[in-house]
Amino acid sequence: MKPKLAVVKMTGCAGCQMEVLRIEDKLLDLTGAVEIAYFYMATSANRHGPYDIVLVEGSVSTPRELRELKELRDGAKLLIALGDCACSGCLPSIVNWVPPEESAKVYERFLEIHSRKESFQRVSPLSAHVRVDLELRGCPPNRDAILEALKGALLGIRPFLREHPVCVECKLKENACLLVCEGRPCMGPVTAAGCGAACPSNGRVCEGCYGPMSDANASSLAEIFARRCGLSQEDIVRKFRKYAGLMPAFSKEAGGKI
Amino acid sequence: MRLENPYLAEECVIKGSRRQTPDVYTYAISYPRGSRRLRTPFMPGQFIMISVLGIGEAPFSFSAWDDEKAIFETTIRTVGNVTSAIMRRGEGQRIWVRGPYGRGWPMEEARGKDILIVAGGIGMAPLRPVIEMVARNRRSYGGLEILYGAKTPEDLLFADEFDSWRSIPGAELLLTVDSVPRGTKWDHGVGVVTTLFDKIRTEPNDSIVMMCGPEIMMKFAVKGLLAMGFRPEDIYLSLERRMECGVAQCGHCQIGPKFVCKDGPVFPYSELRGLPDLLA
Amino acid sequence: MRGMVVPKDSLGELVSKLSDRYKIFGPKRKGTEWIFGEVESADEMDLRYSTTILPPRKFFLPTSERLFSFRMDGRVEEPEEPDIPALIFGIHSCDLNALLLLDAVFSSGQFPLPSYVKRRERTALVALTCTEVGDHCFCESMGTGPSPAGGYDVLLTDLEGEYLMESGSRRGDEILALARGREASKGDFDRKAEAIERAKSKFKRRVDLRDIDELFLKNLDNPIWERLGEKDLACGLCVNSCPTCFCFDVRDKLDFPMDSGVRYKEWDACVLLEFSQVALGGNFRRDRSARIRQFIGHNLGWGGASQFREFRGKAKCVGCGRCIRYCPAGIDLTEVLKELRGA
Amino acid sequence: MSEVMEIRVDYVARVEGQAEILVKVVGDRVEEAKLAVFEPPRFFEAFMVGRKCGEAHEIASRICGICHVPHQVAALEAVEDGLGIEPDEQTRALRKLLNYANHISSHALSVYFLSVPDYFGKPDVISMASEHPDLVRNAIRLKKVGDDITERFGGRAIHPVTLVVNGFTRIPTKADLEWAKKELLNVKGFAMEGVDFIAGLDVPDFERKCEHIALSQPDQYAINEGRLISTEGLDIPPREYRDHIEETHTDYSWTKRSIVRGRDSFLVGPLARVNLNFDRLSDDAKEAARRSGFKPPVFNPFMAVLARAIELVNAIDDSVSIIENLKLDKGPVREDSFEVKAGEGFAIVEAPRGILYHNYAFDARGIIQKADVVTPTAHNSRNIERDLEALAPKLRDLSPEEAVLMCEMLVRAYDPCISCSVHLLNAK
Ligand SMILES: Cc1cc2nc3c(=O)[nH]c(=O)nc-3n(C[C@H](O)[C@H](O)[C@H](O)COP(=O)(O)OP(=O)(O)OC[C@H]3O[C@@H](n4cnc5c(N)ncnc54)[C@H](O)[C@@H]3O)c2cc1C
Ligand code: SF4
Ligand code: SF4
Ligand code: SF4
Repeated sequence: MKPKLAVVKMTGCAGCQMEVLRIEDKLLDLTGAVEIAYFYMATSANRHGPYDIVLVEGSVSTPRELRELKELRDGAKLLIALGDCACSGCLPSIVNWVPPEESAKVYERFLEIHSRKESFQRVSPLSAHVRVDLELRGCPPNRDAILEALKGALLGIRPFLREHPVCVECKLKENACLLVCEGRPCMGPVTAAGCGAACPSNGRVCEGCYGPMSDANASSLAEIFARRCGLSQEDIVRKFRKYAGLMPAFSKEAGGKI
Repeated sequence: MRLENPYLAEECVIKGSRRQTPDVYTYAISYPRGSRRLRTPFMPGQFIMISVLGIGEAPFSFSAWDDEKAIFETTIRTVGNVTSAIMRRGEGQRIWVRGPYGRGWPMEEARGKDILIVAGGIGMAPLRPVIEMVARNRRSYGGLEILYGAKTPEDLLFADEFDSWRSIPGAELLLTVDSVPRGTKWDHGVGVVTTLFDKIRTEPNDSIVMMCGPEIMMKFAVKGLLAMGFRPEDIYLSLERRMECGVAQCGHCQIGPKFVCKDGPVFPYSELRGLPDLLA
Repeated sequence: MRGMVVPKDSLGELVSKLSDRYKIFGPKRKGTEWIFGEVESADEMDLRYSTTILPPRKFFLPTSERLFSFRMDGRVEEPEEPDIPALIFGIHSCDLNALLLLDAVFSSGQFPLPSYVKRRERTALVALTCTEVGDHCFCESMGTGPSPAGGYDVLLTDLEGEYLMESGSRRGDEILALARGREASKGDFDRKAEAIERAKSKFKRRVDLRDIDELFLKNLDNPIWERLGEKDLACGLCVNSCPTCFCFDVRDKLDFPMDSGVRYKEWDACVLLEFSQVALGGNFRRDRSARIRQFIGHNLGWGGASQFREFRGKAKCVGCGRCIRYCPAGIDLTEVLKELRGA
Repeated sequence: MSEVMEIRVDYVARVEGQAEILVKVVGDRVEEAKLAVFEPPRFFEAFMVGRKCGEAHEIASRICGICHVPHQVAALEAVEDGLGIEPDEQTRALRKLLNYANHISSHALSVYFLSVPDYFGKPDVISMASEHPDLVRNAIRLKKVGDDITERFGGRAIHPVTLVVNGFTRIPTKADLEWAKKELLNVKGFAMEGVDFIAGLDVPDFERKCEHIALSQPDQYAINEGRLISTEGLDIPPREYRDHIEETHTDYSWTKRSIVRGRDSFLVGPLARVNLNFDRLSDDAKEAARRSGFKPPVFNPFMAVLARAIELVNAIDDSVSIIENLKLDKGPVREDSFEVKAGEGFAIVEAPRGILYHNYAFDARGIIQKADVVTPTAHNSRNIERDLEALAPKLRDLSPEEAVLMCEMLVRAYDPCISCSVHLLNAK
């Protein structure tokens, strides 16, 4: 029997699911190997769980999602965090540093709505609540990595994902280093690869959207930002409190735990 | 001249597997008779690269072989991608093999000398052919003393062969485990392998030590043996390092100027002393 | 010794003649830096370049390279022969010597790598004597420059207004035959020697290699490694830009729908955490300090050169200075060496 | 005795995001007609405060993984407006090209992946593949062209990276442009046939007159710039948006809902755009529209699917003409190569689903003090309910399944983008 695949959305922008749809040319091959049992954005034929392979996009930000996540985990052979929101909270994790009163102002009658639709006004990665078998980083993760993860799931192996820094891919593309040659504050040295050094290859500093690499030396880079790129302390905090400020490897430079 | 691609492996067939411990199996693998490279004589302590196409490749030692039947055995602990893919492949299925590579145990140097074997856990696998070679060529070697330790009695490899090892003339087998689960019968030592050291009868002069196990175990064992008077050049260790090529190109297994794949995996301690990233 | 002297402005003509036979690669501008890239004419090249981002090893050991492809039924197919003959124009002495070290790893010994051997055979090398010296260069100390002693097909030396062209091989003779110029005289070789001497006087960095292997092995526990480990970003810029670093990974990749795939190799770097990782998370160089020690130690000390007996250089490092130029953390192996010597 | 009909769709499939539909008709009276969004809010406007204005577009991009480009363009234009930067022709042309690429990808997805399966009684596009292989293959190709252009010009297909304040960090090469033109022309034929194909579908017969609002420019089809106009005579520049359009809350939905001050809810998106800017469509798009019998103004919301098909043709044509007129004489800029100063800026951009409003105020260091974003789905959400209300009485004649499907089809015709809609801030 084909393993059942579910693509589930929590608090996120659907970009990761769009990236899943971007494996379109392999999608038909994929349906030969797995049964797409749940994928609300793409189909109205959605079956009840449990599912074997679960891809979860988005972070956890409501009690309803937390309940759903635990249920999915219980039934899943493989729970894969799809993208930064699920792995680290992504950009919306910045809200965790905003006092709840401030974010409540977004809704005039917040409490009234709250009684029916609850929100933690905080986001947290899946791993804060359940065991996650594989994390596909990136905002969004590259479709190749998604395919590798699915192949790995079918073969019963751990796929090769690039946990080394963006600089490796950047150098293999023979880019002139923006940090060293131009003194620009590039997050490449502390950011996990996988994007193919998308930003530096396009003349732009890495903003860190793949989160910390396996051995991120955030304090050294922060020091380089201050010394070589002339960044203020506030700017440095903003750099690290961005896609993955909640991650332990960045939390000090992101202005401390919250 | 057409150069041979050293990374091309030969197709071999799994003939059978025996369970050693809950996560270790010994596989009998037959190689093609007309094999290009696999027919080169194997030496105990050498290794081969085994791969499952589409999954990857990894280094493993021989634990036995039979040139007549064109079969060898390898004893593998299931720990990751390649090893679990091998485990999932049943009898009659294909795997890909290249080698043998590296410098094995000093069987020549050991001729006429006493042999002391010190093994920990899966480290017994590359030492098993030494025992067999001594048994087959009994008169070429002196005494044979085997010290073997594992986590629990269940984790000892080749337990079904212990009696035949003991029956090798002049051979001694001393066992120890870190702990014994309740209800298990066990009349041997309890403690790390070095706790067996005061029972060693092998004299430091005119003997060769062959050791394989976790690096931390080897560190303390070497210390103990040196203190007992064994000479650094007589203590041989088999090292494990990350290997991607097996042919001294990928660089992963380097220890200072040494390539474990080419200069080892077996080294006399005298060659290793003072090198970086060793004996954790 | 055979040599010719050609006017500088005849280079364009030579390159265009050569391009009939060879695919030509030369130093080109990329932003503030340079790369070796394909060129159609001489004026695309900048022969006054300092160093390229990636060293010429990228031509012989591509960043990612297929070892073979396979089908799940066991059929295996080797990659085709490497492409048409190539010529690398303007390779510096350090980079040329680096290729000689790589030869010792990949084309001699028990298991030569066929793709490497073929690419080396088919690629002509037109080397360049360095008459200018970069801020980070120290090839002189390493015995690898500023002018190569051999290993080239043709060696160009800038004699202001003209080039001295020397041949170092049969292929070099053929290339010289295409050039328009005059036979070189003793005076021309003297001018070359002077140019080299002038260049030598310009080095800002020198390293002292006496008893270098012992020095490193004696200093495995020197606190400097801890300190470097704190600064080190483990970003791999040093290794990936190094002309002699040769480490790689081997991986399998299956195509969907998983009935065929490739086994390929890709550059790897000892300063990365994953490099020494083994099953169940074991790692022989978990700390950055151990990894930066490996990089510097392997390049300067503990027998980086003696590992490959065929290689006659003084160390694995050829003194091109790329790892210094590109390190965001400012780690400088020449300074480390000085510190180890207590200077 | 009055008959009660209730429709509950507790998770609408084949739309972006999480929403439910609740309809209740008692006798002749529609008691409830709700689109309730349970997609959690993400408080973008709250956490954008304190960030640098040069980051606004990068952050805004994450409001929506489908219409990331228009979010980026709107944020960039608003920030530039506040900084007093007037971007050059080339930058504006490239942004328009990228926004069109986004429309192509999003429309192809909406029309063929999300809406069309309903007309064939299928749950999704994949299950249509065996019976309609060419249609599915072509639809995938069409979507891919949009994604691929974004990837090649933007550095990444989703959340592209080359767009920055006052320019691009990478300028496409001539070869990129030629490639893009070829790709676009490759799918032109299918886009044209697509109009006929959609026109041939059995679209529900339903009409409800309401105000349609879109951007408009005199000389071109407006998607990135222009004035806001409507079928009821609205005609304002972006900075006057808040004077005319207000938002309200409900207790059952995370999405805020817009109305024109003093009037009612309104419709934005492809139907509004084609209705209001019909004359500025490309010749082929106009021709295809006429052939399909589309006579503006059309007030059947289900016809938005056809409007999308028409816009696909226009997007391809207009993109090609942008490419042909691009001179590429301006080089790349860095992400931080502009001078900051205090200011406030406004912008309105047409996302595939309709107008998108961005407004930022920042201090002298360029740190954002206020952010206000209103998305197409927020604009449409009240109107969807008004349509449901009008549709509800007709549903009684249908079987329960058909009635549910009809509601879902209506919602899908709006192609709501729900993630977008749930982080609204009333600027105060
Ligand atoms: C000379 C030598 C002899 C060995 N002999 C045996 C043996 O007889 N029996 C046995 O069970 N194990 C042996 N090992 C260890 C065995 O190689 C690893 O357990 C195996 O590589 C794990 O591979 P995996 O794919 O299952 O693990 P994963 O963790 O999935 O590893 C993936 C890849 O990492 C590399 N890798 C991981 N661990 C190691 C390692 N320890 N050594 C080298 N490369 C590694 C391999 O390239 C492997 O393909 C030996 C290792 C060496 C170096
Ligand atoms: S990780 Fe990025 S692309 Fe994925 S849902 Fe989150 S914001 Fe969207
Ligand atoms: S540009 Fe950034 S990613 Fe690239 S090498 Fe430099 S620091 Fe690393
Ligand atoms: S370079 Fe950095 S910011 Fe850009 S895509 Fe890669 S990880 Fe993300």
